Amino acid sequence: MYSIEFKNVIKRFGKNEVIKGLNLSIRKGERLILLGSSGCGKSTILRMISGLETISSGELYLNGKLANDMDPGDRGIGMVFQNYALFPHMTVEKNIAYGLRIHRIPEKEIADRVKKAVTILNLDGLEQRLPRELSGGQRQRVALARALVKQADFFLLDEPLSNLDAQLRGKARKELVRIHEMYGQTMIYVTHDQIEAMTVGQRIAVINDGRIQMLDTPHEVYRRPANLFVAKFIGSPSMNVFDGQTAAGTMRLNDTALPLTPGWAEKVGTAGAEKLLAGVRPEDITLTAEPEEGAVPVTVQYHEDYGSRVGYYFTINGEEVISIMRDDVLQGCRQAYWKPNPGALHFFDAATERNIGYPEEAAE
Amino acid sequence: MKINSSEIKWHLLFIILVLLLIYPLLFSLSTSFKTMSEAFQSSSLIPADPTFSAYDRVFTTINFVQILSNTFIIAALVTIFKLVTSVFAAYAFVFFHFKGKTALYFLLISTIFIPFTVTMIPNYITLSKVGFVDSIYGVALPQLADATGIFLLRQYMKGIPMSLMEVAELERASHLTRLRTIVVPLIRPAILSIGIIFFINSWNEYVWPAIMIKSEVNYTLSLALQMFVSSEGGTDVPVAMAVATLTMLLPLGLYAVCQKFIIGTFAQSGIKG
Amino acid sequence: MKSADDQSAYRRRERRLAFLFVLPSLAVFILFMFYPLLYTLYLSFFKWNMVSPKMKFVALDNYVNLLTDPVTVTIAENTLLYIVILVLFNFLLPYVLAFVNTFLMKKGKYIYKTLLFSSSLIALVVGAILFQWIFNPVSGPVGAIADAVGVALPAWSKTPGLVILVISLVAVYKAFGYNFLILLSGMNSVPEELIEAAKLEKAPNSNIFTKIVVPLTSSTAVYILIMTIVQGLQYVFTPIKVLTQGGPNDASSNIIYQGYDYAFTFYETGMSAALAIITMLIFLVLLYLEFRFVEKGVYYEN
Amino acid sequence: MKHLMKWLCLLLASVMTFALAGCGGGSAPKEATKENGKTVVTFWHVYTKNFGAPVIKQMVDDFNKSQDKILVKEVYNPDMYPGLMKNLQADVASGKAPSIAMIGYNYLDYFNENFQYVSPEELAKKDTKDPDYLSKTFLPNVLGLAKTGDTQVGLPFSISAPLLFYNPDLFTAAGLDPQAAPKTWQEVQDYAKKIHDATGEYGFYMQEYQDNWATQGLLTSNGAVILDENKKAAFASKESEEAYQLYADMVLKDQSALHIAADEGIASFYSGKVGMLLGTSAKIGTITQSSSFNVMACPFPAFGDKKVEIPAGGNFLAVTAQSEEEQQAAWEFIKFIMQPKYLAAWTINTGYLPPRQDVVNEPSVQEAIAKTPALKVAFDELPSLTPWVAFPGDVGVKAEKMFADMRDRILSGEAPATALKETQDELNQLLK
Repeated sequence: MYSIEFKNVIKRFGKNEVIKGLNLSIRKGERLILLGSSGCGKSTILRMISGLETISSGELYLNGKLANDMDPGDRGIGMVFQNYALFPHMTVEKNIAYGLRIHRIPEKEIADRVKKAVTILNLDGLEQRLPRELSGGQRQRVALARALVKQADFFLLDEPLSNLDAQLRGKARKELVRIHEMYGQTMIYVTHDQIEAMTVGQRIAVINDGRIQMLDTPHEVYRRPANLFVAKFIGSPSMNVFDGQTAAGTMRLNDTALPLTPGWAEKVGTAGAEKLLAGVRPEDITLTAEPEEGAVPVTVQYHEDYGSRVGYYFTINGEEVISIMRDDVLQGCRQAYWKPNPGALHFFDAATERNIGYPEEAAE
Repeated sequence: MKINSSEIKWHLLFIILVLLLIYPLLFSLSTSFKTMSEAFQSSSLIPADPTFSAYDRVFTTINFVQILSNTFIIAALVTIFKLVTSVFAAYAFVFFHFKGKTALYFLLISTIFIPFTVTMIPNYITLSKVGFVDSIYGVALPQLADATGIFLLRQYMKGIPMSLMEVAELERASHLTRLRTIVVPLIRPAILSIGIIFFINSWNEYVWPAIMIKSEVNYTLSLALQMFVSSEGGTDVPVAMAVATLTMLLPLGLYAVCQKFIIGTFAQSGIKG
Repeated sequence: MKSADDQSAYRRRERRLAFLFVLPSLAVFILFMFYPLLYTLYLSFFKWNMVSPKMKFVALDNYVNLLTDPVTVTIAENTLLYIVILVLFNFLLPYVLAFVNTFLMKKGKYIYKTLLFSSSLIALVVGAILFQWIFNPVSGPVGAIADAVGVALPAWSKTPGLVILVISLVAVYKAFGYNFLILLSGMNSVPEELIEAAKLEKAPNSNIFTKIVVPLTSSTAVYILIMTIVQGLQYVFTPIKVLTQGGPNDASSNIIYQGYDYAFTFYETGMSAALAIITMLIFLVLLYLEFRFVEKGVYYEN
Repeated sequence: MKHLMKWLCLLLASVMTFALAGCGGGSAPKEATKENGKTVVTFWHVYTKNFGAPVIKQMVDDFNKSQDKILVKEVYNPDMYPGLMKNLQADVASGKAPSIAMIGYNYLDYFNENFQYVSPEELAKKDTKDPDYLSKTFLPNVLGLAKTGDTQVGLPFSISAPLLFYNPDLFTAAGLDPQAAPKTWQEVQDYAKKIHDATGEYGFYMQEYQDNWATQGLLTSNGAVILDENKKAAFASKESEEAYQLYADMVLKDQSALHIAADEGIASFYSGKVGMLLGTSAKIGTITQSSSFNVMACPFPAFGDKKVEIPAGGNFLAVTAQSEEEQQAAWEFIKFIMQPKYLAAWTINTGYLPPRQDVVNEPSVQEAIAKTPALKVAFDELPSLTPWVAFPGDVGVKAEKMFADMRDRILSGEAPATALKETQDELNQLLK
C-alpha cells in the first residue's frame, strides 16, 4: 500500500497547465527525490502533497485516503521551506515547538521532543537565540528540527540546501540521510542539484515540463537514462549526443565506419527508428595519441584543465563532443584517436527521443 | 565628522528649515512664561521677567486634570479601536482570497476621500438622537475605524513572507492564532508607530470635538484653548500659549520616547510601489 | 473527481470569516461615513435650516444656486490656489528634499528627518494662533524684521492671495515633517547603484531625480500627493476658522470651509450638503488616481 | 460580488429608514429635567475664563446656595454669539434646548423667527410677587434693545459701547495733548496723520470683526439709516458714503489707519504701534492689562455737530425653557442676577454697561469708575446707545458677513458708493 499516490493529476494556473497528467506512487518510509530544473513543476507537486496548492483535477491519496480537499493541517506534513521560513521574532526553541504548542501537546512532551531534535541536529546551546543570530547552516538545521519534531507521516523538503555554501551542503546531505534513517518518515525532497539527488535519493523522479521523464534508482537514472532529456540532464558535463549514422550493423563516425557488436547490431536493427542518436558520457571517452585498430581519428580543437581532470573538445558527425580524462595524455591540441567502448554506448530514437534499450551482454 | 564642501549647501538648507520649524514651538514656549503686557511688547525668545502666572491661571481657572483625562480617554479609545479594526481588516485583505475583495477594499479606502463637511451634520444628528452629544464617547464613536490604518497596515502585512503563513497553515493554526502569533508580532513596530500617529491626531483634534462637546466638564485640550480666546473680551495670550505648550508635552514625550521607532518604521519600508 | 461542494464549503467558510474580520471597520464606516454620505446627498435636494420642522424639497436648486453664485467662482479659485501652494510646499519641496537627503548627502543626514518630524506633533488650532502672532506685520517678529530691513509688509489677513499663502503655511507646518518622512522611505525602493551609475555619467541631479527617482517612487509620491490635497484642504479649515472666517470678502475660504459656513453660519443645510457632494465628486477623481498608481504596484505584488 | 453588494444595500437601507424617521426638527415640549429633586436650569453664556466667566460662576453659585428648589448649570459656548447660535441650532435640531440662552442683539430677529421662547412680559405677568418687574427696573430704551416690533423677546443683560482708546505716549510724541482727545472724525483723521508722520506708527485702527457693529456707529453717527421702517436696507446714502470715504482716506490716502484682522490690529495697539483704537468697552479690562502704556479713552467721535448714534453691543437673556416649571425657575434665576449687586460686579469685571439705571450709584461701581476713566466714558455714552440693527429672519445671519465684506472691499480701494449700493441691493433682494 503506497503512502502517497497521484492518479492523473493535472494542475493549472489560469490557463497554463503546469502539471500534465501526473501518476506517481511513493512507498512508505521511502526517500524520493523530485529532480528538475527551475520551473519544471517539481515544487508544485510537493505543494500539492502538502495542500498548499489545490489540485485542478485527478486524485491524490495520502495513506490510502483521498486527500484532494483535506486541510493542510490534517495531512500530517512536516515541511522545510527553501528560505527556512523561521519566525524572526521567535527564539530557536519557540520556532521548533511552534506546531506542538498549537496542537496543545503537554509542555513536558514538547520539551522532550525539542530536546531530542536539538541534540540530533547539534543545536545545543542555541535554544534561546533568534534566527538572525544564527549562521546559514544553523538556521537550516532549526528548520529541519521544526519539521522533524512533529513526527509527522510525511517529511517534505523544498530545496533545503540551496542557500548553503558548498562545503556545508556536503555535510548537510549526510545528516539528512542519517536523520531519515532514524525517523523513518516518508521523505519527499525537491532539488535542482543532481549531486544531491544522486547522493540522498533512494529513488529519483526526473521532471521536466510538468511530466515525470523517469522514475528509478540513482544508478539506473545515470546508467540507463529512459530518454534524451534524462540522459542530458544527469551527469555534468552532460552526455555527448550525435547522429549515430547507423546502417547495416555499422556506425559511421566522421566517415569512419565502425562495426557494431552483434548485440548492438541486433538492437539497432530491431529499433525500427528512422534515425538514431548515439550518446556517450564524456568520462566514458578515452583518447589515445597513437592510432589503434577500430579507432576514429579526431582533431582536438580545444582543451581545458580542471585540475583533477582534463577535457578535450573535438567534433563527431558535426556535433561538438567532449572527453574527460584523468591525466593530460595529449599534452595540448593535436591529432588523436578514439576507440568507442560498446559498453558505454546509448542509442535514442531521434523522433521519440526514447532510449532503444541495451543488448544483454552490455548490461554488466 | 568631515562634511565635504558640496554637501555644505544642503546641510545649510536643512538647518534653515529646521530652525523655521522649531522657532514657532520655542515662541509658544517663551510666550507662555511672559506676562500679558510683556507678551505684546517684545517678541524676543527670552522673557524679560519670566513668570509662572499663565500656568497658574491655567491650573486654577480650569479643571486641567479633567480636561487632560478627557483628551486622553478619547485618544486612547480611538487609537485602540482604530488599530484593532484596521489590523483585522488589513489581515482579511492580505491573507484571505474571496470574490469581491478588491471592490470591498476600495469601498473602505474611499472613506479617506469623504470630507468631514459630509459627515459632520448627519453624524451630529445621529449621535444626538442616541444622546451621545456633549459626551467624550460621542466624539470617539464615529472614529473607531480608519481607512488610512487599513491601507498602511496592509502594506506592512504584505511584507510578511508567504512561507511563514504556510508553516502555520501546515499546523492547522486558526486565523486568529496566525494573527496573534505571527502577523501581529512581526508588524508590531508598524502597529505601534501608526498607533502613535492615531493617538497624536486624536489628541490634537479640534473640529469634531468643537461641534460635539458643549459643557466644560467634557472639554478636550484643543477646546480648552477657546476658554481663553474671546473676540469680545480679548485673548489671554500667555495662557493660550501655556495651554498650547501643555498640549504639546505628551505628543513630544511620546515622540521623544518612540522617535527611533516611528522614524524607523516609516523610513524603513514606507509605501511599496 | 474532487468533490465540488467540499471545495466550495471551504470557500464559503473562508469567505464568512474574512467578512467577519472586515465587519468591524465596515460597520463603523457604514454608520458614520456612508450613511452620512447618503444623508448629505438626500439633504442636498432640500432647503432646511436644521431647526424648522418642515424641509422644503427644492430638487436641484441648491446645485444650481451654487454653480451660478459668483462666490462659488471665488471659492473654486481659492481652492485651486490652496492646492497649488499645498502641493508646492507639502509635496514637491519634501519630495526634492527627500531625494537630496538620501542621495546627495552622506554624513550626518539622519538627524534632519527626526527634527523636521517634530512640527507634525502640533495641534492645528495652536499652529493657527502662533502663525497669526508671528506673521503680524505690525507687531509680530516678522513685522519687527520687516521694520529692521525697512520694508513695509502688507496686512496679509486683508490681502487676497497672500491670506491663502499664510493660512496654507499653517497646514504646511503641520504636514511637512510627516510627508518628508514617508517620501524619504519611498527613496528606499531606488537601488543605490542606479544613482551611482548616473553620477558616473555626470548626469545632472535634476535629470537623476526626474528620470530615475520619480518613476521608481511613483506610488509613494502619488499617495503623498493625494493626501496633500485631500488632507491639506481639510487641514487649512482650522486656521481659516480661527484667523479669518473666510474673509476678507471670501478671499480665504475654500470648498471645505464654505461647506461649514453654509451649514453652521448661514444655516443653509441644503447648500452645504450640495457643496459637500461636489467636493466628494472631485475627491473621487483622486480616489481613481490612488487606484491607478498607488495600488497598482502593491496590489499585484501579493 | 453580487452577493456582497446585495447584503450591503440591505444594511444601508435599514440604517437610512431609522435615521430619517428621527430627523426633522424639534419635538413636543417635555417636562423639566430634575436632579435630586431640584429643577435644573441650564444657562448658556459666551464668557471666557479671562473675561466674565468668573462673575457668571459667582452668580450661579450664589443663586444655587440661596435656595434649594432650583439647580442652575452654566454652559460656556465658544466663538461668541455665532458660536452660541450654532449650538442652539444644533440642540434644537435634536429636540433639546437650554433653559436660558444669551443671544447677541444682532441675532434678535433671527432668534425671534426661528426659535421657541417665552417673553419676559409673559413671565412677569405670571409672577405674582412683582408683575410689573419690567417697567419698574428697566428704562424703555434699554428694553428696546431686545424688542422687535412690539414683542419683548428677552431681557438685555450686557451692554457694550464703542469708544475710542488712545495711547498718550504716541500723542505726546506727535505733539498732541493727551488730555484734548479728538471729538470729531475730522480731528481723528488729523491726529492720525500727525501721529503717523511724527512717529512712523499707525494713527488709527477700528476693530474689524465679522460684523457691522463698529461700522454701524460710523454710518449712523453721520445720519445714515441702516434699516428703514418697512424693514428695507437703506444705508447706501450720501451720509454713509461720506463716512466711509473719510475712513477709506485714512487707510489708503493718508496711510495713517491700519486695515488688518481684528486680533492683529488690537495686538498692535497693545504693543504701542497704533495711536488710536476704536473698540468695545467690553475690552477695557484686557486692554489695560495688555498695554504697557497708560491707556486713555474718549467717547465715540462725532461728525461735525451731528448727534452721535452708536449701537449697543452685547446680549440679552432669552428663556428658551420648554416646560412651565423650568420657565418659572429660569425667571427666578434671571431676577436674582439682575440685582444691582451682581450687575455691578458684572460691569466692573467686563466693562459692560448695566441694563439697570440704579447700578451706577453702587459704591463698587463708583470706585471702579474713578480707577479706570475709560469706564466713565462708557457710562457717559449710555444715552446715545441705539439698538444694534438686526436684519429680519434668515437674512440676519448673512447681513453681518455682507457688511464685513463691504468694509473689506471699501478699505482695499473699491469706491464706497458702488460697494454700499451693491450690498444694499443684495440685502434687499434677500429681504423680498
